[in-house]
Amino acid sequence: MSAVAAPAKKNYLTALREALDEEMGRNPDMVCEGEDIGILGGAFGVTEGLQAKYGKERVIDMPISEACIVGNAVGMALNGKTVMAEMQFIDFISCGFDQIVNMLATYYYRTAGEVNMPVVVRGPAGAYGGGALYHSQMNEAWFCNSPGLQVVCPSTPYDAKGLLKSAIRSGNPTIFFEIKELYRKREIEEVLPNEDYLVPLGKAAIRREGTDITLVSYGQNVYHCLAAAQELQGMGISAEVIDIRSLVPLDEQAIYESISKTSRVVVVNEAPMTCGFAGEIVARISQNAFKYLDAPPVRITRLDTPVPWVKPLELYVLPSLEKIVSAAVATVKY
Amino acid sequence: MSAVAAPAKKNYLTALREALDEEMGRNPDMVCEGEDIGILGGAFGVTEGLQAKYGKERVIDMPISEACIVGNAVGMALNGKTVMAEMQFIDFISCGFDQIVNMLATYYYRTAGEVNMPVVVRGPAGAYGGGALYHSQMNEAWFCNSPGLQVVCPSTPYDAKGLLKSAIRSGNPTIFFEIKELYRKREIEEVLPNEDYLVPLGKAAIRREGTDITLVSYGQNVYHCLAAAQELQGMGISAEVIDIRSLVPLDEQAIYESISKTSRVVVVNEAPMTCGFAGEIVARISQNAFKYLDAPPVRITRLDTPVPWVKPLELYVLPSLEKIVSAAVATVKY
Amino acid sequence: MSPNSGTATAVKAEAPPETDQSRRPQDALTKEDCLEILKQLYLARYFDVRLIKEKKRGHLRGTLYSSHNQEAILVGSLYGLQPNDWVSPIHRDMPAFFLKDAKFKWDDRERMGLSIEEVCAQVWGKSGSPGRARDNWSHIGSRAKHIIHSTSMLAGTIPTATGVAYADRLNRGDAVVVTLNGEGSTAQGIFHEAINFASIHKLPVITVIENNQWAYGTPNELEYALEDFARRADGYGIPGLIADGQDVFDVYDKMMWAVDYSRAGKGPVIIECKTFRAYGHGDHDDDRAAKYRPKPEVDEGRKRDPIAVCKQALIEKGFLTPQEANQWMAEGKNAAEVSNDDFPPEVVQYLDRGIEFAVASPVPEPEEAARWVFKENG
Amino acid sequence: MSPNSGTATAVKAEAPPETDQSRRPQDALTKEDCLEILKQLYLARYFDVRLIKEKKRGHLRGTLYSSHNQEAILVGSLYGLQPNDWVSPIHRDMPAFFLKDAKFKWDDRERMGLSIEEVCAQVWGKSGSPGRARDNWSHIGSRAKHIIHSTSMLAGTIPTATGVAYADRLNRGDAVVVTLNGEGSTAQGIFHEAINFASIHKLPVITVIENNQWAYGTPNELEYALEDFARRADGYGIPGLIADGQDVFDVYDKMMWAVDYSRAGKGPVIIECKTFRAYGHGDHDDDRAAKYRPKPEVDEGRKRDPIAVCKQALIEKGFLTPQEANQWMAEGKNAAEVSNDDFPPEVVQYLDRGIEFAVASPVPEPEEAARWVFKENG
Ligand SMILES: Cc1ncc(C[n+]2csc(CCOP(=O)(O)OP(=O)(O)O)c2C)c(N)n1
Ligand SMILES: Cc1ncc(C[n+]2csc(CCOP(=O)(O)OP(=O)(O)O)c2C)c(N)n1
Ligand SMILES: [Mg+2]
Ligand SMILES: [Mg+2]
Repeated sequence: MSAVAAPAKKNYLTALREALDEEMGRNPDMVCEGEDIGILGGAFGVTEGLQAKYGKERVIDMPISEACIVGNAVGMALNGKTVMAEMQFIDFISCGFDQIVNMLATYYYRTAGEVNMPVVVRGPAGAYGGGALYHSQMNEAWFCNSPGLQVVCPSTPYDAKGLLKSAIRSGNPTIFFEIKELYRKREIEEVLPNEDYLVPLGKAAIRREGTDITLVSYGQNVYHCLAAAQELQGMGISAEVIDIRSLVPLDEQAIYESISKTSRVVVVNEAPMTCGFAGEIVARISQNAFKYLDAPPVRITRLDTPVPWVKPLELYVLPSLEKIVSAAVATVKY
Repeated sequence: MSAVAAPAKKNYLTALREALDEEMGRNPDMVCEGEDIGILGGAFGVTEGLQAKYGKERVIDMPISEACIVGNAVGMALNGKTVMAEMQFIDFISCGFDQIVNMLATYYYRTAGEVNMPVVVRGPAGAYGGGALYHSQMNEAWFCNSPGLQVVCPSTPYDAKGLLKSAIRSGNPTIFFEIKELYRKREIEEVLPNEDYLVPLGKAAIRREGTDITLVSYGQNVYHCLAAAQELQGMGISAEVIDIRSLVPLDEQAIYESISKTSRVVVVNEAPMTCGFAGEIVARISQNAFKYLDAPPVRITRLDTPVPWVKPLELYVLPSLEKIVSAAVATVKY
Repeated sequence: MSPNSGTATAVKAEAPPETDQSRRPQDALTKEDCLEILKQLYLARYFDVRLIKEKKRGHLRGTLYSSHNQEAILVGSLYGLQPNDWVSPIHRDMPAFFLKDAKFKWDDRERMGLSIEEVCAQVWGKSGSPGRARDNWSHIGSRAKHIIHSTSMLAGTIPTATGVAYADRLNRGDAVVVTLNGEGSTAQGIFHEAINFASIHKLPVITVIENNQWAYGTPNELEYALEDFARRADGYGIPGLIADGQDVFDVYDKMMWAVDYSRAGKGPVIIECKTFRAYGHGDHDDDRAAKYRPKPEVDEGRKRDPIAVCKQALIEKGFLTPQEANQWMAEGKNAAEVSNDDFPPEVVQYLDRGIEFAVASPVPEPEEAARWVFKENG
Repeated sequence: MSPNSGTATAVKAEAPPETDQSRRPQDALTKEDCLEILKQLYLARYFDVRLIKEKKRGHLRGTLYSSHNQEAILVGSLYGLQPNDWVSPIHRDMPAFFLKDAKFKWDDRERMGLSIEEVCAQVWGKSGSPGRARDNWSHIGSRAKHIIHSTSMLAGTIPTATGVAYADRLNRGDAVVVTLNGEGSTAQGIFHEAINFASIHKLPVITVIENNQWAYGTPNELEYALEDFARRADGYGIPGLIADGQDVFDVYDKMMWAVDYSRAGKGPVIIECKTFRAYGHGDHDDDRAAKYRPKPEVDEGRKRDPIAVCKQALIEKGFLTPQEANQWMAEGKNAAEVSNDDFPPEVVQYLDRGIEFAVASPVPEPEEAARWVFKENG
């Protein structure tokens, strides 16, 4: 009944769109390219309105050629542009893989700092939506194992916007994993600042404080961890939840500090287990925070299978509240 | 001066060639394809003589099209063939990446067991030879993180032959990493059995027994570990050296058993650290052999950089005898 | 050039056939064939509208990529194939799975091609599907029935097709391999690599390009510099034919020419079929598609319904009377406007049978998800 | 087709030019230009033979991919470019790095293009190289000098070229981008994707195909179904020209036509230059190459040495006397047979200067290896 309307909450997708819009606005040398991003406004609408606002030259509807999308971005960056390259689904990034790992990731290194690559390759990722093998992937580990790439995965609208802007301005190539199941998720909508803001890369967020065990995660699984922490609380276990937000660079200190308090850790992500980023976190913890550990560090990840289609099968292979809770309980009991 | 000549020792490359030759001989449904594998006999000569023996139809000189090399193998496998597909350098596998992770790796899963893929993608890999960014890669982690692929990396002529044969006959798709610096290395030549033999996948080899610390490795770094063990012995430290040989499937038990004895471990590989297979081994050890550990498990890997060209730079980023020894000493002292 | 020149030789492609009215393959089709072809068009259309309705009723998950208005391409491409020929459909070609080598009658239980039960079980996500519903929607296939398993990665199965063809040649078989593709997918690198390889070795791979003028929200002119996607063939020195994708008999004619050419060992062929996508890219896209494709363009593109065009041809061939042609009036109608009475009863019954099976088929057990990553007992 | 049709329009490519003897670009070249061109051929050749000798003496690591017998393609492609134009060389094009926009004189220290010092520092693996010898051999380039950094992945820099061209258009520049490629690399998927994109947007990207008849150990007929790689252009509706790769002036003519066409906004062009690889694929391959390429084939392929062909043309143009032509006789000779006396002294001195610098330049410090993974102080 107040005269001043409450500021509107915004969803994760809107936050991303605003980030792109604002960066395109502030940087006339920025270009967006991808399949169906202009006339259509993107398969999910992340780029909706951009072509009308910034023109067809700066918002390019590309042919179905992921390798060329990346390669063309490399060339534009070499010639002074900042580029957002959309993968319609992050699963299709494998079609542009060579250009990413061998050109984009290495250009700065190969030229001994002459040519940096301000290119953000972003796209919808993640399972739990019934997308099956080719519309559910979290393939971030491939890129974490390819030196020269930043790898980012936000879980909230605020972070989505602030991290995307940071990635675009960082001047480094970034693979930006958007969680499509969060794009329009009502429960996580939030009010965003009116003014320009950044969320720094390489800085984790403590989503919930706790003393008995640390749950480390990112993306969609942060919410599984938060729900698990809630349930663990009912069992008298106080869990701290860390959202790492950016994988490369990684905020290791935040993790070690938490473990110095809790002495126990479960790492959760929805990528395949072997050589996934959960394993990387476990390895770093074991190597660098060994003295704090009172129990083996545990990972809860996707099984080492593709993501199957039908619901019971999909859920079977993915991390869940139940799996996290039981791992946490076992770890605390260890 | 004896009338019976000593059986000739064979190098790693010859062992591979014999494996291909024998498998082509025993299986008329086997086909080899790759760039320059026929007329030339392969960039390194692994396929030398095969086209003359088995004909141009079964030993195919492919255009420079890695994606088609893999995709064509998938189609041949679907239609009943067993295929060896050579990447001229394993670095170029990124050009065929999508076909590997999304077609080859998943076919059996997607068809619920109707169609398996007896396809071995093999090629020369590894650094230390001055090959620079695109002729030095060890990118095995990408494939370990892509469920459905076996990943193998032999370090001796005997294993090279026996593992390649096992991979070909396994009926599963395999990415087979050959260490090109070992191809013609004199010191590791050995006499191979005259009769057909296999080395099973998923079975590690203890290359040296020891009691104070376990060194786990594969490929070229096995020799760094053996040299380090030698040096450690002089310092009164008894190191056990495990060559895992196959990454997927992995012989975890062999590692845990050794650690149950030594309580200390250093894992060595020449791939980039983050999300590499050394981290995977460390993560599994931490999770499953935690109770045995008296010191943090340590990895010695390539730095998270590309492989630079000139020698001092190349060596700076790679594992070395010195780095392993000092890590082992620190671990033992912990 | 070299004495070591391998198996291939570099020659100019045979010129595509003139439209020689006196020896069109379609003229050899019997009345029975022609009526069967019409029925198959009904069948493809009915499959589509029925699934749209089932989804509206909440019975289905997954996206529907409608083949409405493009059925002549499916039926015309497949009708003349032999059972040992291979087919590789993609997302918009769902009816191709049960219409494969359809000459051998879709209602004959002994025929090749997947059964309607299997296809419906896939759509419903049930264990009766050939892939036990592990992958979604159109992502099925069958080695036994010579259908290459469809996948998401556009053009990604064209090298599968070359490999199948190469293996068949090694086996001294005479199969041809027909791949179906949207025009958008021709921009993929793998399209180039595979067609290049096929042309070097003169593999019997026939690439059908369904040019429905849009790739999702991207029009032809942003996909390719030329108007006719058949011209992609010119870069490989292989024949590139253009068919009227609304006319099942024209598609059939071009395909039969290509099949003869390919089966004779002369090499691959590309056939562009001109058509128009009836709805949005998928059913999720219908509303947005209405914005990027104004109604007049859509009306124009859908003017020549393949069922109506087929009927007209049958009347001209003397195989159908105007009264018979009016018996079932599916043409020109959207899912919302059409009813079962617009289709021959056997078409409705056929699909009923499939759906009944699908509904009754159990959902796979969760534990199955961990199976078949690697060969078992291998 | 659609009202939302984007920036591109689909039209037929302009037909390649007839060989119109009355208006050849080469006829506008002055005597000075022509003698400079000959000198550049010497320079490219000398660079090659000298490096072979240096390597034989154990001074170099890395593989030598000889450009011997293919120099007319490099010189002819680059001679007429503007300084703001871009060039993208590959493994066999080492001289292109210092010959870029060579009209502006390779011995002028203010010119664009890399200096011979920088190029030699790269070959010697020293810190004076533009990339501080982090990547090997030909893998250098320069943003400032508009040379796209070469890489291993064949055809992998063609999309770099499209991106450079696209950005230049956004900047309202008028640069053209010339990429040099072996014919083997045209089989790569990325070749297709990038040329397709360039043709849709009519980007000024000129793709030179150096058809030296072999890709490593694979002959033309196993790489492509047609004889002329220029025909790849037909699939994109862009001009595909063929040049005599032994004749620097013919290459120049075709390139100048392409440059005018591309700079005028008409789109990309492909130029196939017919040539023959003189030795093995790399210096490691010479012995094996002798097996897969019998001597008569090699002799035939090397019959028309580009230096000799150029001299003959200069004599015909009246710019050179037969005596002058015989002054330095590098043509037809291998590294082992040739001496410094077969080259103009300024050519030898130029390279001496580069090698001197390279030898004196320090090897980078090991710690540098950890730098420049990510932007520093960024
Ligand atoms: C490699 C790859 N990139 C992107 C996509 C996403 N995608 C699915 S369908 C489609 C449009 C396909 O257009 P077209 O090939 O013309 O077929 P149509 O849908 O018109 O039948 C796109 C971009 C994909 N499936 N695969
Ligand atoms: C993507 C990729 N695959 C394979 C190779 C290995 N390779 C290097 S050069 C070469 C042959 C190149 O032939 P061509 O393009 O004709 O150039 P040429 O060497 O004849 O000048 C090959 C296969 C590579 N560099 N990149
Ligand atoms: Mg289409
Ligand atoms: Mg060549």
